[in-house]
Amino acid sequence: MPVLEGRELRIIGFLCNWCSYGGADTAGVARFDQPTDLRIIRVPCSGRIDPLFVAKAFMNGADGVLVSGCHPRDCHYAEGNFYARRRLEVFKNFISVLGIEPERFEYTWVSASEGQRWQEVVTKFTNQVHTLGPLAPVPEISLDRLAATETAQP
Amino acid sequence: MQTVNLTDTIDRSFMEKVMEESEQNLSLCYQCGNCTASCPYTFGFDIPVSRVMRLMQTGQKKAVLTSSSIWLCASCTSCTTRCPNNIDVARVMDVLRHVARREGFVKERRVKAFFDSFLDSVRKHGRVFEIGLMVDYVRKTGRFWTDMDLGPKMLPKGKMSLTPHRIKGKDAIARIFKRFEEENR
Amino acid sequence: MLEQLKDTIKKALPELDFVIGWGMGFDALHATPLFMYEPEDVDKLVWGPLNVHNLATYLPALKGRKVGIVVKGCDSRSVAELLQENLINREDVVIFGAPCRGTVSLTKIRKVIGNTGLIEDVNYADGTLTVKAEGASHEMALKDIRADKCGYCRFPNAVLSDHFVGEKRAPQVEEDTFEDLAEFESQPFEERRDFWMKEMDRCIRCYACRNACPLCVCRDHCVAQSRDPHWLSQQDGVRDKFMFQIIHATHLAGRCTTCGECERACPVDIPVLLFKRKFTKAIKDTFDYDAGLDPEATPPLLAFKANEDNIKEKEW
Amino acid sequence: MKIGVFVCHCGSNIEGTVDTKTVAEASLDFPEVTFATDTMYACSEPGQDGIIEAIEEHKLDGVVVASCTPRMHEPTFRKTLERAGLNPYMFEMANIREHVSWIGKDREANTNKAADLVRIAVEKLRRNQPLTPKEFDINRRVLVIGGGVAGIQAALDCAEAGLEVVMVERESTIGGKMAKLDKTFPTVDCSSCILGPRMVEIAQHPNITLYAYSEVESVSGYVGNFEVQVKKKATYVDWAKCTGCGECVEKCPSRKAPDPFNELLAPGRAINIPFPQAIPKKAYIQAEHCIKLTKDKCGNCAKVCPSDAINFEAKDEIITEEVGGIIAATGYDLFDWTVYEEYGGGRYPDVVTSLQYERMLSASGPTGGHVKRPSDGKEPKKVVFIQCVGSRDKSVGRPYCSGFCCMYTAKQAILTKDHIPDSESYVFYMDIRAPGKLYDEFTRRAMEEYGAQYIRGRVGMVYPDGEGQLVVRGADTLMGTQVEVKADLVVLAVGAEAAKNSPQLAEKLRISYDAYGFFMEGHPKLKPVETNTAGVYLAGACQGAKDIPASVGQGSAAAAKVIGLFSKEKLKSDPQTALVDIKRCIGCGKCAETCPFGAINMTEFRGQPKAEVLETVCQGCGLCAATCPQGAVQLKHFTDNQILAEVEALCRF
Amino acid sequence: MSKLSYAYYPGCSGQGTSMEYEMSTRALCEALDIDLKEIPDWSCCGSTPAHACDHVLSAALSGRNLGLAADMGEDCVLTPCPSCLTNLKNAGQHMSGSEEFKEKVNKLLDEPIGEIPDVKSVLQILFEDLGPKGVKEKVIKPLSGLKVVTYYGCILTRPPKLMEFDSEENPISMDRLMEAAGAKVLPFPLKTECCGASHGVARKDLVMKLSGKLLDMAEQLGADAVVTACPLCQMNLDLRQGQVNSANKTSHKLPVFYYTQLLGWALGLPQAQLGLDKLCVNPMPALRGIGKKEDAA
Repeated sequence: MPVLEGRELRIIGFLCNWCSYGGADTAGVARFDQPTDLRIIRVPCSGRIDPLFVAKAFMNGADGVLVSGCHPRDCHYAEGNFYARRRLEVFKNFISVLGIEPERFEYTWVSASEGQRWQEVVTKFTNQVHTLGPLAPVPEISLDRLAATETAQP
Repeated sequence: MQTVNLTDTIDRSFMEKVMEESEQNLSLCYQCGNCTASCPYTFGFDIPVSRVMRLMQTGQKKAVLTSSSIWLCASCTSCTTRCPNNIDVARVMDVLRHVARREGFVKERRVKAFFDSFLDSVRKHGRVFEIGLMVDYVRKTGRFWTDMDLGPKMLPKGKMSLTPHRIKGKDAIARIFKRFEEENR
Repeated sequence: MLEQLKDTIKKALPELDFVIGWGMGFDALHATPLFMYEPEDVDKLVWGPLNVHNLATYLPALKGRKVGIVVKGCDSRSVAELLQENLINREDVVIFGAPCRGTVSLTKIRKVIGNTGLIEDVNYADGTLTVKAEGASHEMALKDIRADKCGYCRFPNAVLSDHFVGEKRAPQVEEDTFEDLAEFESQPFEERRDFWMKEMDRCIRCYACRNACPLCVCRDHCVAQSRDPHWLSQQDGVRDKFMFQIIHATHLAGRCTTCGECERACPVDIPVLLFKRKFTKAIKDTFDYDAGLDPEATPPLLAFKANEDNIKEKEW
Repeated sequence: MKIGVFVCHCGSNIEGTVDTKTVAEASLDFPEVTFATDTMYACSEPGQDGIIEAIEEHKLDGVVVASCTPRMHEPTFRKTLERAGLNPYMFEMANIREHVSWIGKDREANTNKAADLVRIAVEKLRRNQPLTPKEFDINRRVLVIGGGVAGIQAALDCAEAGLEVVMVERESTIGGKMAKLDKTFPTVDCSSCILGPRMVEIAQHPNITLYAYSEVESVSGYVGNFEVQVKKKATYVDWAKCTGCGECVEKCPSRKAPDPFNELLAPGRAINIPFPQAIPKKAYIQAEHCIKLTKDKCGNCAKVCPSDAINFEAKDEIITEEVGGIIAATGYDLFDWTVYEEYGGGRYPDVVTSLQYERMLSASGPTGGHVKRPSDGKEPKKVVFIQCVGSRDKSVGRPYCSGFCCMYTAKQAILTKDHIPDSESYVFYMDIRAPGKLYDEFTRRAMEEYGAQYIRGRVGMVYPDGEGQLVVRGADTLMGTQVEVKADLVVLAVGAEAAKNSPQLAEKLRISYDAYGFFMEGHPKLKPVETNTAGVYLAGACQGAKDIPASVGQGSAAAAKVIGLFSKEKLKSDPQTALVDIKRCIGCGKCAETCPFGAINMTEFRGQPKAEVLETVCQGCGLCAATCPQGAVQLKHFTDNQILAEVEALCRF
Repeated sequence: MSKLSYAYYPGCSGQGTSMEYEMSTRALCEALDIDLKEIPDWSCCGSTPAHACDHVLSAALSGRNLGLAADMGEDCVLTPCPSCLTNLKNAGQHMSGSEEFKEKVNKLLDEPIGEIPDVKSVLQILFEDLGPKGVKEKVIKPLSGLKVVTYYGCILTRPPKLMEFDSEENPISMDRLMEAAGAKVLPFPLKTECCGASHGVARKDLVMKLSGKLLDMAEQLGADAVVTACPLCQMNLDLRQGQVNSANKTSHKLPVFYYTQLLGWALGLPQAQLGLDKLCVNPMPALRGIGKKEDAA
């Protein structure tokens, strides 16, 4: 099933297992209402996140990508989020040259105890992406063929 | 004392209005009483401030709006300063005065009369004209003896001007009041 | 100066398997890499604005052999970077440097002289390049046909060399202000996207950009062709071609010295260097780091600080 | 591959806002899904049996359960698969409860999202490989950090079970906060009488090594094999020689040093033995107050010491201990109440903390158990207790209830009456929280038998009346008015906060802590003494404010966890580790450079440098996988292809 | 240090009942090289009666003055009066925080407000920008032996989130300035208790009790004088001291100074500039005592 046409945008979250995934769980346990757009992919650590996963998501048609890990100094693996912070920061800078608004990609830190913070992050990010609207996916085929298929379809 | 029928008397729209205008969440109050403990006016209040907050939580509109307390509150902000839940209680009291004024509940007529005289003075002159204000207040309340004893102390010191300070912008001030009245009609 | 360079190489040659430099190619306009094994090979060496190739690209494959390499300033940064990444050994490489006055962009020359077949003669002197082709003579100011990267060159002299010949030149600019990027990014996001869609659509997926890159060291195991991991399909569509450029640029983040070989090698003139320029700027702004200056440095993306100087924590 | 999908109702927890039947039907369209159903409670016995039956009946070789968070039941279902004869790692979960049904009420959107989450779980599962854990040896020694009552209990239980215990205590004596107390509630028995013998046991137990006046400097390694650096701070007294005779303390001329054991009620000496029952009963010098160490004069202690134990040249020392498990029992500290300027902010000597009052009541305290006002030494006749100072107060950043203040305040009110029969006690409280065994009865006794005057309301301000007393102005919300009490002494029931430097210790232990610095338990209900880091357990108030019985209970519980862990022959490592594809590896060493655990070695293979993962050391963070540009290092179960497939699954449709 | 310069909002009472505060503030600032640029044609901030009536009206009355100050090109407005301070600050903060509110306010005004200047009390500037040290350097007639209590009143530092100055429970700025001027500051525990405020007219009984308590405590501590920073406080304690005495059957004769008067005195400013003759309770016995007690001791 796709995202709900007109209501939801495609927002992908990469969350570290120990802090942010737990924080999202905490938000759930506390029944903190959140927008439904976000789909979460669980990874062990924000350090596992190759920025290219984010790029891949955008290429494939994601409208927004959110990465969340443990707060700096609190990484379950001691240092993963420190590396992630540098890589993701640089990558966030990078995407503007591609023509992707940097606001479509955020990375942040939410601990397992911060259910409320998670709710705020999700709500704020979802709103932010909705303000920008959908991002056209990059065509899987060449522009000629795309034009041909588009004219072929009524 | 009588039984308060909570089913019938909770006025939720009133609660919501006060919460909206004051931007304060009344459910944060857990009735610790620190506002009452801190309020220098508790001795003069008919309903202590923590109880005003409680009455707000149970939507007891009339009890709140007919109280003296909301008029005697001098906005000293002791309650706000010490509230463990960071509620701006003084602002709630302010809003209750606004609502009471709008809806015609005025328990402390003299206090309101003083406020009105003050605002009339500002409206007329742009700045407060103290003697004019006192004369107006006395006229409004009929309490001609108010602070009569202070006159002899002040006048010789030249502290009270017998004529208002005129400012160029006094019409601008009058327009503020006029627009305010139009907005709130 | 060229003679001096030749002498230096000849002196060092006995100790080396060979020295890589530039020689004349199939015509006077096109220089080509030159592998000098014998002193007479050295006589074929040329030096000038036509020495466009970054010869450092050959080095990783030659690891373990003792070779010499002639470098421009920009090339030397690639060597430094390869050293930093342990892809070559310092003791195996002898670096010959000379001051560079900038190289030409053959694309720009083509725009002036047209797609002509036969080049009859090429001369350059005092900042002017004269090309005779098909009977016509074209005189071009070097600065008009200069490769873009030379416009913001900060390192005309080798940053690292065993032999440096000639007088060191002052840098073209003190500070790279990334005006090219600023100009590109003055367009709205949507126009940037549209631009790349059209550019990437033109890509013929020849991977010349990758093959020319001195720091693309995966070679046979490039993720562009692998199934595990399976980053890209072989479909001839905009998406995979665009993604490949993003992968290339991302893998070079903090490593790329913006030598420009990717863009130079591109047969359809897609400005792919812009991607790397963006990363380079981000790295510079965030970590005040330039790749390829210090073989001993730890690149910023392989390090961290508990409290970063230039990364603000989000307030939400 | 044949995949079965089980969509859990979780009663109405999921079914309430997610159409599980529709989700199951939608799953049948996903690749390789051959069976899908909704189920009432997947984790229940019939639910698990249903999964096993389906595996057998439909010859499934992978299972997706869409239910709650994998942080809760992933281990449960992995065991289910194992029982059905499948590799437990051929399993994925879709979290459609915490991440879907509980955070929104839109049934259509939720159902849709739930199906999406199942889709990514299926795509990931399709690329899962069966994994087998490696076994490794356990070092059967345990480190207990903190020598308060929780740590003491944990250490003794472990030691009695035959384990070797290393205890590290920050202060020069163990005993923690409990050693400072005069009496304990609700029995009013003497604190040091019940704690003292247990402290002695610590000192005498052959299995226990005690490092007092020491701190944990760093921790490395992993469950079963930790390496811990302990910093023994310089005491300037050779404890091997010190007999604890106290001669040095007597003769020390520096008499303005702080006396932390007595909560700074009275000044102490630069060389000090905290209290007569201290364990170890050894002297230590507070360097910054020692005349010899600061001005190179005096040296009296060295002169009078009969055993020649003083050593002014002493330095901090680092000791390395290897252990297999760690129990953190670092307790709590008192909230710094001086932010309450309305109570004088520390300016009025007769406003004291509850713990200071405890020292006043204690026979071993500076007043010898006679309650005297700090200002003039007079016996107070009217004592006012103010509860919730630094508890349940958002305005000072302490919204939580400290839990034990109601009880100890009742105790102190009772003791006040015992000490001063003609005294009156007033207790300002908001709510009485006394849910323990015999607790409520105890607070009732304070009121009923000891006449403590309980007043429901907070105190707005305390100020000196200028005649030697303090005016306490509060509210009595039951009476509905402001009240004032003139007090001789005001005792603040100061709340608990996380022990100083808790976050720093948590970082060393790689465990989580909450916004207040309390350590996070593995699960608020089901894993109260575990942490998210294997082999690290919690005991006592470091996890959250708690009283003595609860701390002791948790001490035993943590010990039981360690004993259980060590009862295994060998430990199994999590097989979700990194793996190097030697073909792709170009030997650049970036993975080894960034690995936080040193789990990657560079080796040679046919003359080429290659990376190699040490499986039992690898913790599975995947940093190497994100670092390697060649994609040569992959994290098992979180491979590039798996994550790419998940991304693709979310974007394609 | 470059000369300190601010927009200045005197407040209505400075034209009447607290003219000595106004005079002494100006004289003091001039002596300390602080340039006060009076906002041209300023109007009343609305005080308590306005905010008790409506927050938008109140903000508009205050806002007009903020707008005038911004027109002067100033980014900081000073006022001596805590009540004006509260209103101006509240208006500014509320408008900066909410565009919607700002719009409502602008609807009432002739000229919409753009930039919103900062507002501070004169006391804050003296304490933070000049500092007790800066004052001390200029003292030529130290207030030796003068025992004072400092009374800040309820709203000079409260609520802390609005005022962002000094401590809300135990402010010390005036203490330090008084000490710099050589006075002995007694530990007054009721520094921020309310004096009864504007209820003097309509509910005198409240003021009698509250101000009475303050005077009792000051007397009990052995103060020679009370030092204030608020026109309303000063009026309740000084002008109404007689009323308080007869209502409470006390016989206080405590002079009640504005802190600016005492600082001016210590700086050796002429009495006429300080308006000491405007005080109701005769301050001269206390002032004459300065230095004497110390000589005796």
